[in-house]
Amino acid sequence: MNMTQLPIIKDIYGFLGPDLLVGVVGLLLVLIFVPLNSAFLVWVERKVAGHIQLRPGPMEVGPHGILQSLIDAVKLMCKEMITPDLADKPLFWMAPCIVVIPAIVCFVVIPFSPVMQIRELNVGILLIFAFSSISGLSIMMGGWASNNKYSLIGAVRAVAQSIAYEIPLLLSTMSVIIMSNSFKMSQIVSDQSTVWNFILQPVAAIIFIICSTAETNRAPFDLVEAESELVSGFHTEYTGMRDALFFMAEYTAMFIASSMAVVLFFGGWHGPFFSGIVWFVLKAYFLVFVTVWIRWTFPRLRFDQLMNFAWKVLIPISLLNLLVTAIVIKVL
Amino acid sequence: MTTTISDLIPPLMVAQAAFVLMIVFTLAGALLAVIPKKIVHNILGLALAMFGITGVYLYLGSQFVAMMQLLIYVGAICMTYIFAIMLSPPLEKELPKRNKLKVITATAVSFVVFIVMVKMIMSLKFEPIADIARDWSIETIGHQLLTRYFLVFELISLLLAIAIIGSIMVASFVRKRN
Amino acid sequence: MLTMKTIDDININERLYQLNLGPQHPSTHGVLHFLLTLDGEVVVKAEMLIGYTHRGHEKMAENRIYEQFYPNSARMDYLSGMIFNTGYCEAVEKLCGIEVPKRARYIRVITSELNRVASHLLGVMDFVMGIGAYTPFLYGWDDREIILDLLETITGSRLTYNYSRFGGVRVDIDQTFCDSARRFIDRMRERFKLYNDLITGNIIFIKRTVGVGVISKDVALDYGVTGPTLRGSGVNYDVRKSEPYSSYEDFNFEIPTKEEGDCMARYLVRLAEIEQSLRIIEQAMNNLPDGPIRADVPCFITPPAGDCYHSFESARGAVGYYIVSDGTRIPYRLKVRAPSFSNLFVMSKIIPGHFVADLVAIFGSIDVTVPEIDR
Amino acid sequence: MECLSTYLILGALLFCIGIFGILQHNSLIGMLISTELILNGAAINFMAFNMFLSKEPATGQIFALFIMGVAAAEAAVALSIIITVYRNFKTINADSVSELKG
Amino acid sequence: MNTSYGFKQYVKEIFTGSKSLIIGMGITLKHMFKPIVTVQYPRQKPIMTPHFRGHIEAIIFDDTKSHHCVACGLCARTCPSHVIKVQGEKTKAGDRKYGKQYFIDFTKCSLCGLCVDVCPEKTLKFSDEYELAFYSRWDGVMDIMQRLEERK
Amino acid sequence: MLTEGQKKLLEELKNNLAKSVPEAKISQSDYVLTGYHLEFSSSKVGMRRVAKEMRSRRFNLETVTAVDFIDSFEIVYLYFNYNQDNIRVMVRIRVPKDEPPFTVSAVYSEAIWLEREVYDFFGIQFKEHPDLRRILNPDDADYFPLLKNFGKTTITGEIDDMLC
Repeated sequence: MNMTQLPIIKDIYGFLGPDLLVGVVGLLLVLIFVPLNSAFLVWVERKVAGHIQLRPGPMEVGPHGILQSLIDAVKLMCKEMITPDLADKPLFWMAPCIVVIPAIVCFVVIPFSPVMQIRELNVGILLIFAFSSISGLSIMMGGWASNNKYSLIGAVRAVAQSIAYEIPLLLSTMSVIIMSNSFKMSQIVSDQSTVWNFILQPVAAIIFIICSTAETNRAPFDLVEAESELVSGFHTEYTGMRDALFFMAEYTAMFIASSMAVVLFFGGWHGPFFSGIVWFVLKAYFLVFVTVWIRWTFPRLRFDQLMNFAWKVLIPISLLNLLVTAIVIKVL
Repeated sequence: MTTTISDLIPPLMVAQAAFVLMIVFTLAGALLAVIPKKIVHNILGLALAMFGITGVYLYLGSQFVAMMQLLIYVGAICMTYIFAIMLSPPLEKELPKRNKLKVITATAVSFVVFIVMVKMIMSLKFEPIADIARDWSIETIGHQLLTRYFLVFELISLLLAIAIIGSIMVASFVRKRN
Repeated sequence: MLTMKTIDDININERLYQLNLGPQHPSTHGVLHFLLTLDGEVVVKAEMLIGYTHRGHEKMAENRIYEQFYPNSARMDYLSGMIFNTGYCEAVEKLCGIEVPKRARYIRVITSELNRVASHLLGVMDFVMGIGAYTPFLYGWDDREIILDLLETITGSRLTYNYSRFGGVRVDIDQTFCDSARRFIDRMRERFKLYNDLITGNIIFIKRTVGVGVISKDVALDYGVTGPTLRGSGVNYDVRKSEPYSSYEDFNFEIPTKEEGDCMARYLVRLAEIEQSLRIIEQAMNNLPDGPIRADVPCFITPPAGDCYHSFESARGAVGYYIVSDGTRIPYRLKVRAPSFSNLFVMSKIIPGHFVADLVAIFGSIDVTVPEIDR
Repeated sequence: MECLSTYLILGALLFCIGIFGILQHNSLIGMLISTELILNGAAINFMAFNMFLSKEPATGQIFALFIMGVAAAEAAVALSIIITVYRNFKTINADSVSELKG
Repeated sequence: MNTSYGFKQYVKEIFTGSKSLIIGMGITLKHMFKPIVTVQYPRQKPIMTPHFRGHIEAIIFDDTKSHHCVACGLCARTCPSHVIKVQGEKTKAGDRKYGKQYFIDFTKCSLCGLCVDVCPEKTLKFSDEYELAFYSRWDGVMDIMQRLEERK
Repeated sequence: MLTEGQKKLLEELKNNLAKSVPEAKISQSDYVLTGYHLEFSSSKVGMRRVAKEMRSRRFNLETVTAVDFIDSFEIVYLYFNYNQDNIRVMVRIRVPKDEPPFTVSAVYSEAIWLEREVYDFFGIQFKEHPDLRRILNPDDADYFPLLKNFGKTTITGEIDDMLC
């Protein structure tokens, strides 16, 4: 049979063929965007936290301290990377490298605008979910390999948390997918040209935001690195650039989660006056701002409460929501 | 005039190289999954093997199954296994010695099985079907799953339901001590 | 502190493991060391190892004259230094039989209560931060900052005040101080709404604190718990009421108590105590008598031989100074009853069965200062 | 290179590695991991046959999905058994759990 | 903690809980637009109160345009940390002693103010200097008579 | 100064304590000057009987401490009843240095740590104490700091060294 018909071969042909430029530029853009974006988000986080707490936040480097995170990155790069004696060295070394893979891969399918999407995939949403689960694995690797009890507890919490919160996350996504009848992200966005899914599926949207906050280990679900209990959770033993990689992955995951929410519920690139990409990025950053805002407002849940919340509140509600959606779609 | 790199590097070769890489991932992961004594390494080897198999599935023409493989095996099953890490002895403890006889037997048995299987595969002659247009979309799978393979679908659901109930029952069972 | 004996006497089961929470840990402010035996995340046994900041204040007191102990007294509990300082002066005054002018006693009450508000604010907000909310902590600091500024205007220092002297206080307060204090009281009363909305009403906070770390009445009395922790367990005991010192008998205030004995009760008791302290300050400033601020005492005092015990209420509980004098200018023995010492010990009784996260919450709600335990 | 027998041999290799793992591993979790490898070997076969020999493009995929479902169910049950065994015998070493022999 | 509650309470808890969370978020959002309260220290300098306790220094009296220290050593004896050392000299025989050198090891000073209290000539006071940082412990030993000369 | 309830309780206490520990000397003291109402001193070991008596009257152990009188120790227990009449009872006991008293930690749990502290500073080995270890001082310390013969620490003269 003719192998060249396979999608993957087509992909490789596509990548190496005439539109090489698009592929390479896209890849380069992602590689530049990921660290810059996380540096920016760190700055946003510190600024928002500062102003919420009636203080100015970073002010020294650059106007309003905007270059502060870059300077911090330089500082972290200069720092020694300490490996504990009793650590499992290969895993300890590999974990921060693996944690950035999903951060980069997931950008491939996010439709920033009708034309700005690196690859259009039939299974775009599945790809994001599949690769996000790898980051959980690398957190576990890092936490276990550190051979530190705080790290191990943090890692075990991370695993339990990601298992518990992936279910309502997928269920709430499914109700949108049922409505659009497609796993394609661009398809879902173009379906929302008139009404945003947020209006049609408010419950699913709220559950999605809650669960993605939990999946990205942000407060009030930041039990994985709960500093008042576990010092710093799974990355207690990490220093220098390795720690920075974990941070980068966390902030990129935040951005990806927000982008997913924008795609699924907030109409993607749709909006008046500006071009698509502006709207998309604005919406995504607004959602990031909301997560930051939530973080600096609420206390942290306890672990059993976190689990109870997922299993007793979110899963029943999201199942109910899915059921209602399915019935409504069938009836209409 | 657009520059194409396909003149320099033939895409088919890249595809083949990537395929080999995927197979190497799979086999290396599989070996990592059985040989090291630390269970965490085994589980991570399994994850690597599953990642390789995901790639292989892409070559076998199904993005959907590939993604499901990654989602279910790496995202769910490996994670569940990692839960069991809590049962494994701590790092600084000495690991139990392997039973040499057991290893030799296992190697011999699996080798024999492998030889037999390869002989069988080589001896069989498959007739590849004619090249037909294929519908790779998920819609077909979904459609077939709910019509022709309805029983399979129901069976999976039933199995999972029973598994969940059963595992809860089993896990809550504690032997009474005398 | 950690010796082989400590490790050995815990039966190390396959299932249990030990976790050293501290001495350097974000939530054990100060250097406190919890040696926890955990089953999963549930604490099976907790042992507190203390003494990392032991400075030997009691021995120091035996080697210096009474006046020279002023700075030490405030350094035991750095959060309520004014109260400890005043208490020490009152203990020595009791020993010598010095009569303190009324104005000085009122000033002592005002400053002590301001200090108590500051300490409670920090304690409450630190508790909230242990639960994970960082922002309320800084809002609390915003309020506390005003008190520190206020006290700085009269004492010249922000934590270790050294304000009381035998027979009175060092500096008189003036009208501007009273005005700013009144402004602070008004501001603080408005802030309670913010705290109630942001913290007390928050569902996560309620879930984290209600029913957690219950200290029953009997346990509290058995373990000698005092202060807001005891009052959170439903015992109506406050040294300010039972043995009024300074001039607390002149003021009209209540002792807030809660029956539940959990973290939430202790938190609410502290908030209510802030309110009562504001009342006391207001009354004291309204009725501030004129007169000297310091009795006529010699430059270096020489108490008669004998002993005395003076008890007073710090922000953490009943503090006691037990002074034995042999008639010289140097104390023969000076013992401090540190409330945090007993309050901390009760944790070993109530923690087992709780999660590590609860431990942080309970520790925060009991609100101990480690230098006071270690002395 | 990408012919049917390549995939079949890959499947066979996974299968044999799995068998090796089951036979030589001491701990129950190790055995479970090997079982997953065996199941995946079978799933690769399904997918390969589907690709090269089937007229219906969805059949093999559905069976691969079925195997995943079975694997998930098996993992859940087996892990709960392992946890129970650990609770009662304080070990996950398969050889030590011999009380069932009578 | 309380696990035995009914469905009604469950639903009610979800709603009241969400309400409390929204109220909390409203408060933090409001605070975000309030002016900052911190002092940007190196740019803005706080003004110290008259009673601020910095290191001790000698008062310049109007009558002698200098201090009144007689080097009696009472402050040195009272100091709980023993950080003061005074040396005086007599300008002529039979005259009173006059403080010449007054050393204080500020790194060990606990700012208790006993020296100020006991000074018979009332010639000591606290300075309002708060930016004191040293590169070595020995830089903390200062001669306040010398500083007095510099202030003149 | 004293209320009726306080007087009554003090009388009762005096009688009961005199009954349970007959050889003790019990006297009322001036609360304004000393801070305690009742002084109970004994040279014999009767601490646990006193503690039980106090416990049954809902008194609370406020603190335990010791004073080193060179030839002997005076161990001081302070009892206080919170919610009734605010009576503080000072219980002193003179023990020779080589004959430690029994612990009261079976009666008051608080005493476990308080007596540990006394042991830590004075080396008094309370009999039948469940957990007599160092508490504030280092575990491997071979000294008892609050004994009078433990070196007097003075830091005079340091400034002179600096000036040289």
